[in-house]
Amino acid sequence: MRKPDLELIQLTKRYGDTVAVDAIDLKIEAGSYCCLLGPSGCGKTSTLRMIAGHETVSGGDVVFGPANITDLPPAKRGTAMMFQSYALFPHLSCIDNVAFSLKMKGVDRAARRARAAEMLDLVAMAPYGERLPAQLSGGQQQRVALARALITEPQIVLLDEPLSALDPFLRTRMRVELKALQRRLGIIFVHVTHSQDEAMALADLAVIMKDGRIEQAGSPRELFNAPRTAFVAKFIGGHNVLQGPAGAFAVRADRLRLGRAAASPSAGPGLAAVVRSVEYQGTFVQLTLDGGAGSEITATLDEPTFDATPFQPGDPVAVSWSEADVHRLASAA
Amino acid sequence: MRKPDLELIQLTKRYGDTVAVDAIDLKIEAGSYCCLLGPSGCGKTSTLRMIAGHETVSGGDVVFGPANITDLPPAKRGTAMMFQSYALFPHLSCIDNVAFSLKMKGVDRAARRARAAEMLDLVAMAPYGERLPAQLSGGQQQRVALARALITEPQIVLLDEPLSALDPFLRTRMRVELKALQRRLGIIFVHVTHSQDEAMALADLAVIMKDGRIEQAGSPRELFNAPRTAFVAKFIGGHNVLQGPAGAFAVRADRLRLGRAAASPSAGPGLAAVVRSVEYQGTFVQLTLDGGAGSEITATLDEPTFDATPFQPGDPVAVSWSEADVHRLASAA
Amino acid sequence: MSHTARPTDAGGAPAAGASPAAPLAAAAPRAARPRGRHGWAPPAWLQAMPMGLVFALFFVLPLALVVVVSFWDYNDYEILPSFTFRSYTETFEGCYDQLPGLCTIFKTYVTTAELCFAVWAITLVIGFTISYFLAFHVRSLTMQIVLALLCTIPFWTSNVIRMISWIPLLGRNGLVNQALTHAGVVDAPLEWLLYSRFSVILAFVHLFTFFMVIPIFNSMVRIDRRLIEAAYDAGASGWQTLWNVVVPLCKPGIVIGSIFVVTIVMGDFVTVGVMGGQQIASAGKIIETRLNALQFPPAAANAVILLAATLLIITALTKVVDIRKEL
Amino acid sequence: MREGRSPAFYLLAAFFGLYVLFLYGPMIVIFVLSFQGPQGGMTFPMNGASVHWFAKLWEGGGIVDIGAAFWRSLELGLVVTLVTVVFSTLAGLAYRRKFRGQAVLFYVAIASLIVPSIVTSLGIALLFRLIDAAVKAGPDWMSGTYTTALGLFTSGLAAHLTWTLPFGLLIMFAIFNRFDGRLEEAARDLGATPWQGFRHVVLPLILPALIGVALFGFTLSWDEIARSSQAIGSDNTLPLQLQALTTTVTTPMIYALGTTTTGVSFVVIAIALLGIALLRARQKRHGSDAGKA
Amino acid sequence: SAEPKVLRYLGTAVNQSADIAKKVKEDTGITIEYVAVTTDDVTKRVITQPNSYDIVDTEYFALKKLVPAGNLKAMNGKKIKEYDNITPVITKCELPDGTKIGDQGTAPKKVMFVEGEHSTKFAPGMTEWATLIPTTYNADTLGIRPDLIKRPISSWAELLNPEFKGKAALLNIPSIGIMDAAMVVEATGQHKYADKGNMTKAEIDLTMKVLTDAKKSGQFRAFWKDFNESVNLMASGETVIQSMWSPAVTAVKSKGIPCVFQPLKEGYRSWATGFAVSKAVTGMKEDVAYEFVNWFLSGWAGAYLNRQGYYSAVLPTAKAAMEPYEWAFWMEGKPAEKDIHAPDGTLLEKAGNTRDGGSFDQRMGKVACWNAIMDENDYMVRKWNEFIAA
Ligand SMILES: Nc1ncnc2c1ncn2[C@@H]1O[C@H](COP(=O)(O)OP(=O)(O)OP(=O)(O)O)[C@@H](O)[C@H]1O
Ligand SMILES: Nc1ncnc2c1ncn2[C@@H]1O[C@H](COP(=O)(O)OP(=O)(O)OP(=O)(O)O)[C@@H](O)[C@H]1O
Ligand SMILES: [Mg+2]
Ligand SMILES: [Mg+2]
Repeated sequence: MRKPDLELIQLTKRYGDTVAVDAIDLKIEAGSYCCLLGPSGCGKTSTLRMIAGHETVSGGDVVFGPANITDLPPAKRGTAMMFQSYALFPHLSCIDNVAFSLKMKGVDRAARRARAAEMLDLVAMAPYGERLPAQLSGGQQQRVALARALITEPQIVLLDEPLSALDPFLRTRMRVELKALQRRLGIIFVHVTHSQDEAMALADLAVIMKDGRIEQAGSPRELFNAPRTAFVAKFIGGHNVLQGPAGAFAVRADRLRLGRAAASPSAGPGLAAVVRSVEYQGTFVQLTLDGGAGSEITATLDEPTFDATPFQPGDPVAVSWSEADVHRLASAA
Repeated sequence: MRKPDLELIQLTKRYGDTVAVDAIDLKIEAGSYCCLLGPSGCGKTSTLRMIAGHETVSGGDVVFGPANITDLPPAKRGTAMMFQSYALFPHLSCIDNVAFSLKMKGVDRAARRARAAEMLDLVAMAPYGERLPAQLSGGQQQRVALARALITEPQIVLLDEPLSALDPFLRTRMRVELKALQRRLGIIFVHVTHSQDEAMALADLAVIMKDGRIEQAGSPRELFNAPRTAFVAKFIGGHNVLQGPAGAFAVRADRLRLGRAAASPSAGPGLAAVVRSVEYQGTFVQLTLDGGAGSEITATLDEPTFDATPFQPGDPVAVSWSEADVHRLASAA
Repeated sequence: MSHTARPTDAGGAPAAGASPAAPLAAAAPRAARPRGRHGWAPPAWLQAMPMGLVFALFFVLPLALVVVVSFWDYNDYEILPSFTFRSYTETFEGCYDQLPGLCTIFKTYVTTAELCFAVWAITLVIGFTISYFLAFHVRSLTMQIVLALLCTIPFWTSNVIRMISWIPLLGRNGLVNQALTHAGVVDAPLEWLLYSRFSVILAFVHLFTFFMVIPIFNSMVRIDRRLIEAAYDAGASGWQTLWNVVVPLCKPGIVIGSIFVVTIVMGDFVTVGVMGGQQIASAGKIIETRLNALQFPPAAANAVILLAATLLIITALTKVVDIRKEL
Repeated sequence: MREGRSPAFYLLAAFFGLYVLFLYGPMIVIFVLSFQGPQGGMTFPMNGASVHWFAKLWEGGGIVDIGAAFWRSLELGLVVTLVTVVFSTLAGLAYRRKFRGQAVLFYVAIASLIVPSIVTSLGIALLFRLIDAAVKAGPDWMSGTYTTALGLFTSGLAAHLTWTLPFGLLIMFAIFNRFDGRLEEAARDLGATPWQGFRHVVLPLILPALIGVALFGFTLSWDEIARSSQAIGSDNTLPLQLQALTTTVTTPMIYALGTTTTGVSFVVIAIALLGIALLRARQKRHGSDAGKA
Repeated sequence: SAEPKVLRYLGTAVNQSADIAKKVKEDTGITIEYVAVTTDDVTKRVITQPNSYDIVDTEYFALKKLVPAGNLKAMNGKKIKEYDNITPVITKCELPDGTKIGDQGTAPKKVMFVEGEHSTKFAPGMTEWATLIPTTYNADTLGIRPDLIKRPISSWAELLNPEFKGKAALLNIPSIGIMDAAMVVEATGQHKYADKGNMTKAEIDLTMKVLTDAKKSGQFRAFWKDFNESVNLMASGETVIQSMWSPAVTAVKSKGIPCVFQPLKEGYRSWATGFAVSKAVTGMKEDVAYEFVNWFLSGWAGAYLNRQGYYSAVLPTAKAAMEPYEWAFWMEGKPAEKDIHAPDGTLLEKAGNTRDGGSFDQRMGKVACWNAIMDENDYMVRKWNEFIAA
């Protein structure tokens, strides 16, 4: 039998006057990895909490396969959630925190501890099993929370910024583990993140939210190559949104060419700007340019190119791009 | 008069048997921006808390200019800290949280609220001034905590992962604001982060910690170009640590050349590997390679290069690099 | 704040049939949606039921009898079941005529209120300080329990016996007076140590400080230490932290402790009687005198008046802090 | 800061010490005076020192039955404690949500504190009189040997509960104040039933406070006089018995009794603490399983 | 017998003695279960919990309240062996030799008899239905500390003498306290009452004013209510003059503290207590109750009470149970031939001493009034609250 899809229908959450989630429609196919992205306060956590059943729904439905689960209690939904604030049980050691759901199922002590130890190992927390949460660092707590959510073998895993407090090493490693786990279990993961990297790496479906609404949903590559709005273009990163005669359009930051303003104008369209800041980023250098009238342009140069003409803040600069790199946008942000 | 430097001398923190911070020595010059990096649990928060005076010191000293401040109460140190867990006052609205320290100084209501409103504006939280912390999203809380720490105009600002819960937009923006603020005030910022980007962009002094010890400290560029140990090379990212006959050495991921294994071997040293995964990263593609014997190699290719020879997981691949890109390491991690 | 304490979302059940995509046959009809997401847990009213029943049977019902009796007439030796305001009018007799002088009942309530206020203020300060010590300076739970026990044990020696021992302690020839005269602080024994307002307040403080400590301590231990650190960090002095962070966060505890102390002192007559040498009037004492004279209706009426007066104070207190909303 | 205690600690500790001294002031007087000589009175000065009054107490010479009353009070106290803790916890949980009659129950609880105990007591007595009358008017098999429904565990228990429950409820408010509801959400999410969530998450977290409520409830019941006086039936509780006793005993024997009860309390507490300590030590040796059923 | 003979005995602890219970058990097999409560609670329990006791030991003056409440049932004189030998002090308010004594207040004779078993109306003269079978009675006066006063005291007026400011005490039962005050008022010649135990409203106002003035000027150290309080106040030196019970004075003296039960020229304020049966007592239980009362009047208990300084209700039986030297000391006012001991063995008086107040006749003959509940009781209680609030 085909596994069930998760569908949000006109899902809405209001806190008093604040509309946190505004009638969103979303279909997440069975067995896919969905990443929710969006600026702080756009309603990601609220959406997740409504799917998990921890927040009352102000309107709309959550449908899982054939069943409307909008009104089911959290334990009956087959969801497992990792909380943004971790919500570790302060009186239980790490291993007992992780083993909690197995204990609730009546799994005997030895078995559940063995299983929990495995999970802790997965998140590189094996040596800390007997510690209380208060005795852990922020990142360590986050990993325990992650392990606790994953042990339940649910039908939907909901992760609220599961890797934000981890160092890049660990983050990459956990990312791989998460993806592998999701593939193995073949279940739905919904993962809130701020990192495009993460979304790019993990998502089958990336959803970009803004002000409680879904701005664009699609595969990461789709989003990157065809941002529908200026907001998406900006958010997904690596794009400059510029105003042309035919409306707004986007150009990727790594497709911009910079030249000394005094030099001859290069081929193709372009504009004049002033270097505002230069950020050294390891393998490349990122320049923020002032395009006049408050418009800001980001250009990414690789190191040799930059070293060839090392711009300084304040330098005037000629920006140009080729027509092939221009991408028209639906509406300006 | 020259502003004072901050110096940590043999600073140690033990929790029972755990040594969280192990006799570190560090000098942060007046007016400089210091970033602490390191894997989860390496002692960053503990170090920060000792500087702030929230954690008792198990050994060593904290010296600020001419004064040994090891035993001073927090309020007397001239430090302001932003907590990893935010520690917002749950009974106060955002604006009152931010205005708290001014209130303590006896600034009158109108004045302190005006100033707090400015700070909230700085972190893009102006519309939320009257909300209670419980009514905010994770990222919003983080921003309020940041604003609260910055309003005090202290002599040292301590920030514990101040931007981790923010979207990239906001993060970049806050980053710029932080740097500008620090420059303007000319005081010491100590900023814990997991993001090399952040450290690269902000730090005058980047400190990489591991297991309670300092692995390497220096300017970001120094660290990137001359990692002293394999750990630093790995941690700072963008490097592959390989084992040569003369010991370990590092090669930057973007300096690797990949070719079809069948094709003729390219110039310079190299090895054979198998593609394990391919991650699409927007402007570039990151490949994880299996170098045999469990060694893992990361290679970064730009899109056109990748599109020219689009490797699939499982493909055998010939890896090569030029001798000029090899960087010898002090010790293996 | 916990989510569970939030009111069930007001918009919880919109006219959802309107949802264009309520497509699935299996989807439960909206009308059947249980209110909130607690349908699965025992309903709240059921949890409150045992306590409610105890009160209904053994307090509300008897109280109703008392209220009824307060409107009955009585003569020298029996209650006459006929409706009258006599008990009330007699209680307030002269209150209007004697203005601006105070009639007995007003005088009594003024005395009671003064006692109440003094006891409240003192127990609050002491109770708060003790709680603060226990919550923030005693590090282990075991030690906290041991110290709490230390404070409880004196109360296990019957109050009856403890009351008697105030005479040898505070009396004319008591320990304190002897110590004071020996030390040359006073040349004649202090009379006001016993059978005075001082001794009444002293005994109340002795008895009821712990009633403050328990709720305040319980609110205090729940305060996240990081908040205190954050306050110090913001340059707050100890006092400022206390006033701006600790006090607001344990307000519910303070209010609850205050309710305990205020209500008990308002209704007390035993302590006021014994320690005041039976010479100090209090709202409770009026009732006691009436009861001992077996005049039930006026006693009942006075009880009703006391109830009303105290409820007024409590309502005002809970207006300041709604302890039920702060859960 | 170096590891160690702050000056505030010593200041507060001193304050606490003074408070304890104040608490124990009367106890100390009782203790000292219980060693009065045989000719000694109930006040200072000491007239010799002896254990005469303890001997007298031991003989039980002529005084009302303290022993039986002690056990009755203990039993009643324990039952009251148990019921108070259970009912208050339940109600405390209920108050974290909304239910009808919330405000009414709250004010009734407060009222139960306010109405002078003696009035409540009389009311309960009247109620039970009505019950008695009803039973007696009933068929023979019911009223045959019936005397009264009043008793230690009927009207007495009820009277004590109207006193301890309001305290229990209000302290529960303090306990659940800002209790992190996300922990319960997490438990539910991990498949815990409401009972399991309570048993394994909420209960362990509030347990120390519940011990406090229990202690408090017991103390209230143990020392209760006014409410018991009219509603206890023919079997007096200890304080009632003592009160009656004090009206007739005018010798330091009453102090000897006080000293003895305090001594017993201390011993009981010491044993309990020791037991807990031993249990903990054992648990540590055998590996802990926090939260195990 | 099949069922054990048990009686639940409600009263104050002062009147409940383990010795008596032991002796009853020996003599009759009846088990006495004492329900010991305070004075106030005795009356309250009679009213509110008639089912919680079988036999109650209470005071005559309370009967004006208790009898109309209908919770007691009158005792049949025919079943009381010594019914006719009950002292005329109680039944007729006269000494055995026929001398009339003061009957102001609620003299027992006014409330002792009713017309029938369940009647709630008092009969004017003797009938065969008694509300309360007397057990003991006495006459109260002022107790003083001669060592601290150092001068003779002979009048009730001294109670409010400013000389004793802050060192006087009053009984905190309004209806009795006011009578002590009335004794003072009469002694100082401010007013002559028709009946100190049944004042008019004007008389109440007057008396209360006297009391209030005294209170405001700090005359009183404290008011006492229980036996032990009165003893402690005197023994600790908190007060030097106060109205007292005779055994309380004895208790102070037994600690080696000088204390005198001072006869005064205006006379005594008297009181009496006795047994009543709850209306819930029927059948076998009732028989047991009668058996107990009969035993109580048969001598041993009377002697026991006499030895504590009370007077027993049936004097001839008590006399038979006492040593002649004891009788002579306690009842005839003669110097003690031998040391006088209390029932529990404590030494009360050395040989050669005489009892304060003299013989039975001298004492009871000088009774001025009886503890009472007035017709204007309600008014009086309100005034008392006013007095406390002043
Ligand atoms: N109260 C404590 N008791 C025992 N160990 C502790 C305590 N607090 C922290 N530790 C341990 O000390 C080490 C350092 O902790 P710290 O919080 O400084 O790490 P961190 O570098 O801030 O990590 P993260 O990036 O995850 O926040 C960790 O291994 C942690 O488990
Ligand atoms: N309890 C509440 N009362 C009122 N408003 C709330 C409450 N909780 C959240 N909000 C508001 O709802 C909006 C969405 O919040 P949500 O937590 O879903 O954001 P988010 O997308 O998770 O943000 P972040 O990335 O910062 O965690 C925010 O503007 C927030 O301020
Ligand atoms: Mg969120
Ligand atoms: Mg940290």
